[in-house]
Amino acid sequence: MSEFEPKIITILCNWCTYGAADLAGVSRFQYPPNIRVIRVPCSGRVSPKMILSAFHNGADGIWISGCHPGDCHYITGNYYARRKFMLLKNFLEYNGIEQGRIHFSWISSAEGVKFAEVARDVVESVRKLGPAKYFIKKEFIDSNLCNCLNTDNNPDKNILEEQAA
Amino acid sequence: MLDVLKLNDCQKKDGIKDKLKAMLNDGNLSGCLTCAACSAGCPATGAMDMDPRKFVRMAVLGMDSELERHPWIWVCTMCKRCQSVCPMDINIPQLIFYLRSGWPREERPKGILGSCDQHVKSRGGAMGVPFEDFEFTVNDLAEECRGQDGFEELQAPIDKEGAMYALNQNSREPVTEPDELLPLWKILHKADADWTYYSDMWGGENYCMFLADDKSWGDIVRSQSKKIDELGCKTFINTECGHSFFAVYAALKKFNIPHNFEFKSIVEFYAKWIREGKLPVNSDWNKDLKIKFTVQDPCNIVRKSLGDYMADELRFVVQTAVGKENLIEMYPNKSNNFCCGGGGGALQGGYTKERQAYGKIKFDQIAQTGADYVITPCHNCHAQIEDIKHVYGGKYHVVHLWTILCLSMGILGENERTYLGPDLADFGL
Amino acid sequence: MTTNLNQPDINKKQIDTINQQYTEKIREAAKRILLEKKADVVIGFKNGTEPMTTEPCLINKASDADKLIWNEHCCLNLANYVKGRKDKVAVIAKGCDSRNLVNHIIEHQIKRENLYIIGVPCNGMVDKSVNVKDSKVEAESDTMQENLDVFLTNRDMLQENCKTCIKRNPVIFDEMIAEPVKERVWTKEEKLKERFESVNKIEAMSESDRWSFFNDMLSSCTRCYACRNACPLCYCPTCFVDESRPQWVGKGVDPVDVRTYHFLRAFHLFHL
Amino acid sequence: MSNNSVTGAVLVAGGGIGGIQAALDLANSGYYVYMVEKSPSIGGVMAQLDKTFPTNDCSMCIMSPKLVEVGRHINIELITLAEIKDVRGEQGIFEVDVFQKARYVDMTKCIACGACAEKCPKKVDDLYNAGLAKRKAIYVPYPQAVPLKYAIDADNCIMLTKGKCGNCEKTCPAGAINYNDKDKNLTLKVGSIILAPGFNAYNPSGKAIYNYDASKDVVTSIEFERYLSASGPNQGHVTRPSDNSHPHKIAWLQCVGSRDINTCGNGYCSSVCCMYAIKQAIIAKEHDPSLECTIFYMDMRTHGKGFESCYNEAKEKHGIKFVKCKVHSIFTQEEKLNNEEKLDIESVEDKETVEDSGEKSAKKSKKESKNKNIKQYQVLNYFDEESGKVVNELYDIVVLSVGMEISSDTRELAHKIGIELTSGGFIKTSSFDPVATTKQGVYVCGAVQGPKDIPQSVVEAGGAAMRAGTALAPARNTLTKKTPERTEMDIKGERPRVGVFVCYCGSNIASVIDVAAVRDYAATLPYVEYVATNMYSCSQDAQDGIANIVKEKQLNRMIVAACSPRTHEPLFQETLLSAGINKYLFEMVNIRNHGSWVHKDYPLEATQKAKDLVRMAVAKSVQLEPLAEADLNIDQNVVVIGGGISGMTAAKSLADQGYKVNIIEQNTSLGGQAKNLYQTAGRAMIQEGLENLTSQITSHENITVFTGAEIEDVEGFVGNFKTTISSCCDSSATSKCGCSSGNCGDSSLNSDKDGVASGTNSKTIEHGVTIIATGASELKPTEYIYGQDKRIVTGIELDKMFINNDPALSAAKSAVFIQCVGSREPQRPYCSRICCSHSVLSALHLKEKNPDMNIFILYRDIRTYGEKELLYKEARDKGIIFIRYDLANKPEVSVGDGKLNIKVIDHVLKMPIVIEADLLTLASAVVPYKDEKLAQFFKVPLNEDGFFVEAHVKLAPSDFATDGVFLCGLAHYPKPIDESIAQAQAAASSALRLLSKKTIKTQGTIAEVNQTICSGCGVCVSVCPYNAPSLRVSNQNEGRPKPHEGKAEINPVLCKGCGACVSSCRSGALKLKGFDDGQLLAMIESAMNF
Repeated sequence: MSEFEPKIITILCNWCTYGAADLAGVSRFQYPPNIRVIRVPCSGRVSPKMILSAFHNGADGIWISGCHPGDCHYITGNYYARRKFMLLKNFLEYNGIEQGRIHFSWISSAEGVKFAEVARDVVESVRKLGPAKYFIKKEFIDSNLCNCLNTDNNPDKNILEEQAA
Repeated sequence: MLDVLKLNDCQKKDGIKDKLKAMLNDGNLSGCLTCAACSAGCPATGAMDMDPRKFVRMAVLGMDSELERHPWIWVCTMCKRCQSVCPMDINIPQLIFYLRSGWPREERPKGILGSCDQHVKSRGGAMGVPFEDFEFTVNDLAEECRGQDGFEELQAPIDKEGAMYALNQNSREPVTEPDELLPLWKILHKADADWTYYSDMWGGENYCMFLADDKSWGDIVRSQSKKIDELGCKTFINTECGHSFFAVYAALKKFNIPHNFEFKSIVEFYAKWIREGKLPVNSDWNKDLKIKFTVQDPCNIVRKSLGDYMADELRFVVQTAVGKENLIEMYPNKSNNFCCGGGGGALQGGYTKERQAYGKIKFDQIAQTGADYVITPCHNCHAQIEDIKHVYGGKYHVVHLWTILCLSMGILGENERTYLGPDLADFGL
Repeated sequence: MTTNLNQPDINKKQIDTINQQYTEKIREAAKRILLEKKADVVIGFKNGTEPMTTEPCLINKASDADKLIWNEHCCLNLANYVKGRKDKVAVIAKGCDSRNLVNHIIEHQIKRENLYIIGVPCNGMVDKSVNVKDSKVEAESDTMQENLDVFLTNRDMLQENCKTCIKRNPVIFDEMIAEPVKERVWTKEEKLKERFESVNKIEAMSESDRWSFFNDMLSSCTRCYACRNACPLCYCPTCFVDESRPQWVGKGVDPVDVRTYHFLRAFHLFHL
Repeated sequence: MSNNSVTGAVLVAGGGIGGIQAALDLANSGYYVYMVEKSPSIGGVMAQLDKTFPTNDCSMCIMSPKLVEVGRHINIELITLAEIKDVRGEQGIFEVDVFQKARYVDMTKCIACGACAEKCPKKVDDLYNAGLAKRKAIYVPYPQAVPLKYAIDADNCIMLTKGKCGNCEKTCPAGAINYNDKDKNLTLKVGSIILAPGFNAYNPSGKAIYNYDASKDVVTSIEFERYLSASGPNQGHVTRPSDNSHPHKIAWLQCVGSRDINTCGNGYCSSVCCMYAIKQAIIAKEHDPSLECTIFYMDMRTHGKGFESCYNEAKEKHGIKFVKCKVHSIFTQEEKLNNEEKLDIESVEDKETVEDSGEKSAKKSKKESKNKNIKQYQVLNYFDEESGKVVNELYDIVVLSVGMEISSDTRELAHKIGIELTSGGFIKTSSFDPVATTKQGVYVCGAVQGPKDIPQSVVEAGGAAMRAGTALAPARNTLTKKTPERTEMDIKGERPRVGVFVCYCGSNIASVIDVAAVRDYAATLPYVEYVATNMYSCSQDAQDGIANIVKEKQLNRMIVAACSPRTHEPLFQETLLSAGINKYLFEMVNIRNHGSWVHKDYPLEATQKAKDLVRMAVAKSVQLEPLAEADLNIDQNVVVIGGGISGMTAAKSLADQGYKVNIIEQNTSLGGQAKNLYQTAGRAMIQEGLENLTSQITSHENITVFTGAEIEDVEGFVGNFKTTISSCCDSSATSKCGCSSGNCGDSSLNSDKDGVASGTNSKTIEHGVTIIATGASELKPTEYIYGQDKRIVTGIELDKMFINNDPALSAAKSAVFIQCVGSREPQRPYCSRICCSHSVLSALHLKEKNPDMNIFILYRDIRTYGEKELLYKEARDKGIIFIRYDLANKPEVSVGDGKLNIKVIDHVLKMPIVIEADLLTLASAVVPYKDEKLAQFFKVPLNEDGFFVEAHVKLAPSDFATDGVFLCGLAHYPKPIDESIAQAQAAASSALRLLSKKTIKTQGTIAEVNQTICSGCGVCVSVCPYNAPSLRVSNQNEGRPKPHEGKAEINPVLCKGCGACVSSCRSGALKLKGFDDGQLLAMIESAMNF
C-alpha cells in the first residue's frame, strides 16, 4: 500500500504568506502537493469554526499562516489571530487532537524559501501522525460532493425559498 | 594634573589652538569630534597616560600650561597614522611639532639637540664628522671596492659636476659601519648610474627637524639644494632612509626652497633599474632556501610622502629579489602601516622605556609573519626593529634593501654581511 | 474578623453569626436603596422551597426587603438576571458574580450607571451533591443540621469552584455589606497541585485518553441547553449552533456535533 | 493665463518610494503622471531592504501593494530604462527630453514566465543583490518587480553583443523577444517636474583602511541587508562570506562615507545609518542569539519617532554592544587551525544552495581563504574610554555603515537645467519651501534633497506632489483618463451558471498539469455551464474571447485557473465587468505559482491538486453575490485643527487649490510655537516667514480662521464630518466680529470675560476631511535650578531674546547649553530631535554677536543629522566647545556668590570641569499636548508619549488609520520647521486625494451586520483598527429609539475588509462579503469531498 498522503487545509493571508507562496512558485522552490490553499484577506479573518469544520470534513491537518507580528496590512489583524490561534491550538490539543495536526506560522511575502520549508514541515508532521482520527463527521467522509445539494448551502434551495417568499 | 579644571581661566586668546589654526589649513584642533580614531590607531596611546585625542582635547580646552612641557611629545613619532584617518583631518603631528618647538632649546632631549648642533656646526652630518674624514673614507673604500671582481671601474665621486644624480648619504655608514656603503655603490655601478655625493651638508639625516628647529632644518636643506643645483644634478636621490627623505620632501615645500632638481627615493630607482634590466635582480637564489622576508614600510616615505605608490614600488623590488611567495606581509601595511617607534627622533629622544613599549606592536606584527628577515629601507626603522628584537627576544634579522639586492645579484662582499643571519652569512661567496 | 477557607477552626456558630450579619446588612441596604431610588429593583436571594436551597428574588418595594437572606447556599450567579434590563438594578454580588457583571458591562449588556452592586464577601458555597458519608469526616449524626456543621467546617464540602476560588471579594461594587474576607494566596506549588488539579489530570493523559475522557463526559448530553441557559456569559441572541446559513454544526446528538457545541462554547467563554 | 495654458501632467523622475508616493498622490488627484525610471522596474532601494526600522516591518510586504498600484494606475505611465536628458520651457509648460533604452522584450507580450532567463547562458552580477549573486542577461530585477516584464541587459547579452545565441527568442513561448528593439528619444510635455532619483550608497572600495577590497568578510550595509534578506543570496542565513562558516562576532562601523572631510569628502551626516545598523544588529541577533554584535559609533543618532526606544531595546533587550569610538582601520589576521579543529561550516546543503544562486566569486578579485585550515578574522583596533587603552578585537564580519551620496548624473542634470545644489551636493531647497528647487516648477523629494529615511522621503513626496499640483490646478483632470462606466446585469435570483477557464500558460502550467483533464473535471461539477482552456488567459485576445463567451453562454460566475490573483485578479475582474457581470462574481485558482511551478516532479498529484482547487473555487463561486461599491460624497470643505506653521501651511496648500478651509486655533492668535523662534537651520528668519504666511492666511479668500476656539463635539466620518466649535470669532473676510487678522486676543471683543461667552457662540462646521496640526510645546524644566536664576533660560526663551535683540546676549562672556533636558530620560524616553541643531545654531548666533564669547555645549550625543552636521562643524571650527556627559553623571548647576557655575566631567580627560556662565540655556524637551479628547473625537490613537500615531510609520506618516483624518507637525513628533512644512503639504496632499475625487467608492468586500443575531457585545468595535463598527445609538432628538439600538453596524466607508470583526463575533452576526463563512466553509467542505 502506498504511503499515506495527508490532505491539509491551508488558509493564507493575502498580503504576506500568499505572497510568499507566489514567490516560492516564481523561485520554483519545490514542496509536497498536499496542501489546499484558501486565500483570505487577513489571518485575523480565520475563525475557530473554519478549523473545526476542516476537521469535521476529514482534513488531516490545518495550516494557517499570516504576516509577521507588526507587518499586518490591516495594522493589528494578525495579533488577534495569534492570540486566538494559540488558545485554540492548546485547547484542541487539550481535547485530544494530536500535536502536529494544527500549524500556525508567520511568513512574509519575501520569504519564499521559508514558505516551502514550512510547507514541507507541515506535511511531514501530519504524515507522521497518519489519517485524522478525531472530530470527523462520518457522514461527510462517506459522502461526495452531491451531498452538498442537500444542505442548506444549496443555492437552488435558497432560490426556491426566495421565490416562495 | 589639576583636580578640577576651571574652563573660563583657560579660554584666553592666542593659546596653542589659535596659534596652530593661524599656522595651518588643517590645524584647526577645535574641529575635533573626539571620535578617538586617532587614539585607536596610535602606538603611543597609553604611554605616559596620554593619547593623541587627549592631547588635542587639552589644547582645545586651553590647557596650554599642561601641554607646553608635556614629555609625551618626544614619544610621539609624528608618524601621521592619526591624521590619516581623522575624519576632520586634524594635523596632530603638527601640534606635536609646534610643542617641541616651544621647549627652551637647551631643554630639548640631548641626543636630538646634540645631533642637530653637530650637523650645523660640521656642515656635514649629525655625527659631526668633518668633510675631510668623509672624503677620505669614501675614497678609501672605493679603492678597496675596485679590488673586487667586476667593480674595477667603480666610482664614488664627490661634487662631480654635471652628474645625473646627487646622492645623500646617512652619516652612520661612513662613520660606524663603512662596509655597508659598498652594496649601494655596487648597485649604482651595476645600473651604470652617473652619480655623486655632494660636499656641503652631505649627511642625509636631519635631527634639526626632530628638534623642531625650523631654522636649522631649513638651512640644512637649503644648503644641500644650493650645492646640488651648483653641481647641476637633475635628480636628488635619497638613500634608504625614511626621515631624511621626509626632511627634504617636506622642507622644499614648507620653506619654499628654490631648486632645479627632482627629488626621488632610491627605492624608485631600484624598481626602475630592475624594470629596465639594468639590475639583474632575481629570486632564483631563494627558490630552494625559501627564506621568508617581511618588509617594513617607513612612515616617512610611504604614508607621509609618496603613499601606496611607494609601498607598491618597494614590494616590486622586494618580491623580485626574494620571490613573491617568500614575502610575508605584515598587516596592516603600506600607508596604514604601524610606525615602528624609531621615528621622530625617538631613538635619540631619551624615553627608552616608552619607545620600546611603542615598538611592541611592531614586534608582534613581525612575529605574526614568522619571517626570518625584516627589510627596512630606513635607518631609524632598522635601528628600532633591531632594538626591539633584543628587548622582546625576536629571532629575525634586520637588513637594508641594498644587502638583499646585492645578495640576489651575487655581488655581496664578504665584509658586507653584518646583518645577515648564519643562514646567509656565507651564501654566494 | 475575617474567615478563611483554609482555617480549619471555623465552626458552625461563627458561620451562623456571619450569615445573620450579612442578611441584616443586605436587608438594610435593599431598603435604603429602594427608598433613596438608587435602583428600581433589588435582585437577591430568598429561601428556597427545599431545605438547603435558595432562589433568586426580585424586590421592588422596601417593605419586601426582609424576604432577602444570605447563607452558604446562595450559589446562583445573579449576573444572569441583570442583562438587558432597562430599569435601574441593584444586585447582590459575590466575587464571582461581580466578575461576570464586569463582563456584562464591558460587553454592553448593561450600563454601569444602571447598575448598583451590593458587594458580599464570600465564604464559599456548599456542594449539595457531596454525600457526607463519603467525606473524610465521619458524621456522627444524621440530622441535616449536624451534617451542615460538618460541611461548613470542612473544605471538602465546598463547591468545586469555591475550593479553587481566587476572588472571594467582589472586584466591583457600589457598597460592601461587610469588610472584605482574606483572599487565599496560592503558592506556585499549590496552584499546580490543587488549583489546577483536574487540569493536570487531563494533561497527563495520552491524546486518545483525553479524547475518550471528554467523549465519556459528554456521552449523556442530550443538548437540552440548560448549561447555556444557566451560564451568565451565554447571552447571544442566536447561539452558533443555531446558525442556519451556513449550518456547519448539526443540531442533533451526533457525538461530533455535541463535542463541537461544548468545545466552542467553552472557547467562547475564554476567548472571542 | 487661460486654463489651457498649463499642462495637467507631471513628470516624476525616479521610481523609488518617494517617486511612487508622489506619483500616486498626483495621479489620484487629477493629474497625469509620467514616471521615468532608470532601471527596468520601479522600487528603488527600499525594494532591496530586508526590514525597515524601527518596527522591523518586512520591506517588500509593505511596499508591494504600492508597486502594484502604480503599475496598474490608469493615470501613471511608467517609462522604464529611461533618463531625463534636458528640460526646456518653464513652470506649467515644460518640455522634457527623455532617452529610453531599448528593452528588447515586448512588454505587451511578455508573461514573465521566466523561461527565457532559465535558458540564458550569460551570468551577470545581480545588482539587486548588491553584486553578491548572479542573474542572467535577460532578467527581472527582483521577483515582485513592477512592471513584471523581462528586459535584456544589452551590455551583457551574447546575441546583442556578438550576434550569437538567441536562446531566449527560441524559448519564449509568447514571442516577446525583439532583438531589433531600438533606443528611443521621447519628448514629454508636463506642467511640473518632481525629481526623486534617490541616492547612491558610498563606495568604500579603494580605501585601504576599510579592508573592503582585501576581504570578503568586510561588507557594506547594503550587502549585509541582502545577506539578511530571505530573498537574498543566502536566503537570510548569515555566514562569513570568505568561507561560509558560522559567524560569532559581527561589528558595524558607523560614519563610513559620512561626517568625514578627510578620507571622503562627505562632511554631512547620512542620517539613517545609526538606525539601520541597530536594525541589522537586532535582526542578525534574532537569527542567532549567540551572535555578538557591536556597533562602533561617534554619536548615536536615533532622532526619529520610535528610534530611541529601539536603541534602548537593542542595548537592554538584545544585548547589542555599543562602543563610542571610531575604529581606526580594519585589517585581516589569519589564524591557522589545528588539524582537529574544523571550520564551523554551515551544512553542506546550505553551501550548495549558496553556490547555486551564484554567490561565489561575485565580488571581484576578493581574497578567498582557499586553505581550509586558515581562518580569516578582521582585526579592529578601538580606543577603550574606560581603560584609556587600545583594544584589539577579532571579528568574523565587519559591516560598513555606508552613507548616502548623490550620483554624478543627477548633479550634472541639475547643473544642466539650472538647479542649485548644497555644499554636500544635494539639491538645494529653502526652509519655508522645503520641496521646491531653485528652478520654478521643479520639485524634489527624498534623499536627493539631503540624506533622510523613508518616512521623511514619503512626507516630502506628498509635499512635492502638493506643490507640483498647485501650480497646475487649473488643468486638473484635463489629461487624466477615466475608467469607463459600465452597466451591470442584474443576476439576482438566477441559478448560478459558472464558467471555468483553465490556462496552459504556454508550458508553464501544461508541462506539469494535465490542463485538459482539469477542464474536463470542471465540467462535471455542479453549476458549471461552460469550460474551456486558453493558451494565455491574460492575453488580450483570450480576454476578448472570455468576455464573449460569458455573454453568449449567459454565465454569471467566472473562474480562471491560472496564476496568482495577487497579480491577475484585477485584470480578469475587468474582463468579467466588460461582459456586464459584477466583478465580485469572479474567483481565481492559482495552479501555476501554487501548482506546476512547485510540484514539477509530481504531475499526477499536481493535477489532482488543481482539480481540488477548481472544485473549491466552484463551491465558493456559487455562493458569491454581486457586491456594490457605493458612492459616498466628500464634503469639499476642510478643517485644520491648529494654526501654527503646520496648520497654516496645510490650510494654505488646500485653499490655493480652491478648497474652503477652516482653521481652528485654540490660542487667540495664529503662529503657534514659531512665534517664539528665531532662525531655521537653513538660516531663514522665522518671524519674517511666519508673518508672510500669516498674512497670506488671513487674507486668503478660501480660509476662515477661528481663534480662541475649542472643539466641543465631532460627529461623522470621512467625507462627512460635523465639528462643533465654540469660538470668539472668525477672522474670515466675511467676519462680523471686527477683529483683524486673527489676533483676537488684542481685541476688546475677546477679553477673557468675553471669551467665556464664546460658549454660546458655538458653530458647527461640515467638512469632508480633517487635518490635525495641534503642535506641541516646550517642557518647563524641573532641574538645573531652572526658574531660580534669570540667567537660566530654555531654548525658546533664548530665541525670544534673539528676536528682541536682548542686550544680555552680547554682554555675556560665557554661555553654556545643556542638551537633553527632559528628553531621553526614563520618564520621557524619546529624543526631541530638534534641540541639538537648535542649540548649535543658537551658539553660532551668540558667536556672531560676540566672537569672543566662550561657549560650551554639554551633550549626550550630538544629533545634527543630515546637512545640519555642517552647522556642528562650523560651531566647532569657531571654537565652541562640546562636552559629552552621560545620564549617570549629569551636569550640576549651582549659584554661589552671584556666580552661575556648571560642573561637568569632561568625557575625554575624565576630569571635572567648572564653567562660570553668564547664560545657561536648557535645551528642553518637546512635549506633546497628549490631547486625548481630540483623539477620541476623531478616533485616532496617541502613543505612550502622547504623540498621535500615524497610519504607518514608514509609508503613511501623514495619514491616520482613520480615513479622512490627516496629521502633520509637532503633534506627530518633534521636527524642525522645514520638515513640519513638508509634512503639512503631505497631509494636504493626502487630503487632496480624497477631496479631488468628490465621491469615493466603498469597497465591495466589506463586513456587514445581521442585527437580529447581534448581541451588541461590542467586540467588533474593540478589534477594528479603522473604527468601522459601532453600536447603534439613538439620536435623542429623534424621539423614538432607532431600530436595533445597541446593535453593531458597519460604516462601509471605513471598513477595509480584513474580517477581524467577523471572526471575532461569537454569535455569527457579522459577515465579510466575498469571504463569508458560508463561502469559506464551502471551500473547506469541498476540499475534502470528492
